[in-house]
Amino acid sequence: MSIATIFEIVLAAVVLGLGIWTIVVRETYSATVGFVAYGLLVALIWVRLDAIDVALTEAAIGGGLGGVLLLGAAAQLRDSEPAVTDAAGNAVRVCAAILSALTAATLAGAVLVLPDPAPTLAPAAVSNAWATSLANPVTNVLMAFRAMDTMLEKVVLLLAIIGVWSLAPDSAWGGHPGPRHQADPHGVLVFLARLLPPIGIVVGIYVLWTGANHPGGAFQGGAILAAMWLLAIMAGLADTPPVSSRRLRLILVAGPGLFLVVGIAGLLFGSAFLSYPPAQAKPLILAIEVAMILTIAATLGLLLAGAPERRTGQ
Amino acid sequence: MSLLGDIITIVAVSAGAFFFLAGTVGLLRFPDTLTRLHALTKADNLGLGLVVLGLLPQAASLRDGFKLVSIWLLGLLAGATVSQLIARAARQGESAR
Amino acid sequence: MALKAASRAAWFLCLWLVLAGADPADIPAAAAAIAAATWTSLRLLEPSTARRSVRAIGQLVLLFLYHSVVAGTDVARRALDPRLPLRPGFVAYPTRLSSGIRRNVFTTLTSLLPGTVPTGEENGQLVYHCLDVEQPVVAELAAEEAALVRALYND
Amino acid sequence: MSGVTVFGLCAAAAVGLGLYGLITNPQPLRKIIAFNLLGSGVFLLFGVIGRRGAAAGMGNDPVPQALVITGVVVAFSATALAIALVLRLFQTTGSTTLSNAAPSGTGSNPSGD
Repeated sequence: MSIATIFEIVLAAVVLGLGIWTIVVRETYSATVGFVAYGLLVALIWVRLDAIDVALTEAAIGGGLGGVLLLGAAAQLRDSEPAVTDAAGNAVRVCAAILSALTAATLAGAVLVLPDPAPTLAPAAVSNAWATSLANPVTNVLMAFRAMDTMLEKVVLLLAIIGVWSLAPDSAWGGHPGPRHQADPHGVLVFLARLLPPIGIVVGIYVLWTGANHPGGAFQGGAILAAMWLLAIMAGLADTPPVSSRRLRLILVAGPGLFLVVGIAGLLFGSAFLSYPPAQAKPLILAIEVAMILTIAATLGLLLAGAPERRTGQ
Repeated sequence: MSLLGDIITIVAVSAGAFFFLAGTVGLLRFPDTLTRLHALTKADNLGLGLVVLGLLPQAASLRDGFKLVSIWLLGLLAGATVSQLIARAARQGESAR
Repeated sequence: MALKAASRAAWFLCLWLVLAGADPADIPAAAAAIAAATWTSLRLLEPSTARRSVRAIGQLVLLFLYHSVVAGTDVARRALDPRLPLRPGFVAYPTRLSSGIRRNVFTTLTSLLPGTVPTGEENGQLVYHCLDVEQPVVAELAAEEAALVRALYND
Repeated sequence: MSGVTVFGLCAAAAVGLGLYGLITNPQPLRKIIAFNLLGSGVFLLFGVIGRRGAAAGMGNDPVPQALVITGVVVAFSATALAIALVLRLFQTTGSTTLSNAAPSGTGSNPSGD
């Protein structure tokens, strides 16, 4: 047994242990902390699986922003905890345990009898890379070969933000999402929020730019930019824009909008919906990615801020 | 040259791992939040610094070396500021009790 | 002001070069990143007017590295000692640095000093939590403050 | 047994754990966490299958990778929406349970606006 395999077994065991902890621990807050640690270690598993693009996404969005979201909610709901008494009965527990064990066993069996050699689309993705002149095959799949998925996913982001906003009480509609944060102006949080965002902006734009040829892209870069924005908001140095702001709405639809325009142009002048002419593929994809990173950063940040709570001008 | 580099790597990374281990022992043994913070910030920053120092001889280029050093600097900044935030919350929690 | 902006932009250019390397094809992205970062940086953090001394900054860095090693060794020794030699407590340190960024820089630096963690301010004094209150903490903090003032805030 | 298989089994167990938590935990927030655990197990299965399909100089098949990246973002949006719903429920009724007794019991325990 090699050292690598021992490391992998230990990693898998720790991840599973954290998974069990998040399910069985009594306090919801502890469960969320466990889930954040779980997400970061799962990112390590993705590194071991040689999927660096996914590892970056998982660490930034799954572990990082998702963790902030869950921790914030758990902190707000902390007081409601003792009121909950209607835990599942023993019969339900036993049935759920049997069902879950069966599901897990079936999946484990499926993993063990996967065909050898495994089917793969990697050669097809690599041999068609000339069509876009991007060297990162994952970006090629995201932006060209399965561009439809990526475009629809932007629409899902939009729908989610509309859903969150529509939960606002009538009196707050059109106002700023989330509470106005106020921190000690001489405190350390404000200090960090003054120092870090410029560095994060350089790193975020670099991650977007390098995504053409190396692991990275609009999702990972957008998550970094969103995190910097949120840091400034939490330190009280910036405020969320009111949801009635036209500029904000323009940014939110920029990504999917440009994607759609390019797609329809492909339908009219090219061979199919979302087909890029190979000569212009790279600049077109870059333009879409720039629009997308703005949309992604704004949407992720606003999803974390939550529903509008305050009227404009209050 | 490469032998010297490898020796530096082995010594420094082992020392870094030792400080991480000591920091974790402190995290488990120290009595309260504030003393545990000492264990984490001090020992882990030194541990990370030593690991970075140990990896420098293995860096393929000067740029990779700078990347490693900037990881250490960002880690320092994060550790030093977040530890102060936790410490303030812990002290206020203590005096409120 | 323009000089300050240029010096900040130079820092971000260095960061970009470390991340991406020097490639002419990167120029549009690098320009966008540096412009956005410089603008944000000037908005968030006003340029300081104090004189800086390169030599004193070098001394501060060396002092900092030395303290990091001492601090890490000190904590490791205490953590691994079976008797767990701790005498924790709070120490107030009256600083002459002005409130705000300068104090923040100071507390961030001193959070790496052996045996101290800054825990905020009370009545204008910085409150430090110490692993061992019998160590000469206040004297060490004063030495660190003097080094910081010589390096960055000599006005 | 190779490392890839170990992660495959880990992913299968995560799906089972998530399913169990989703059914048995009464609090909506815990259900959301359990659902995310389930989802991350499914994503990991994709990753394991993509790793086995490593070819053409790539360590992992890019197609499942791209699908998982899309999936992670969609899961995040769904989580954000679900959490917003739970918080709104808590604000209006003062309770975070979805039990049958909630509609009649809410009047006695209003703490939100």
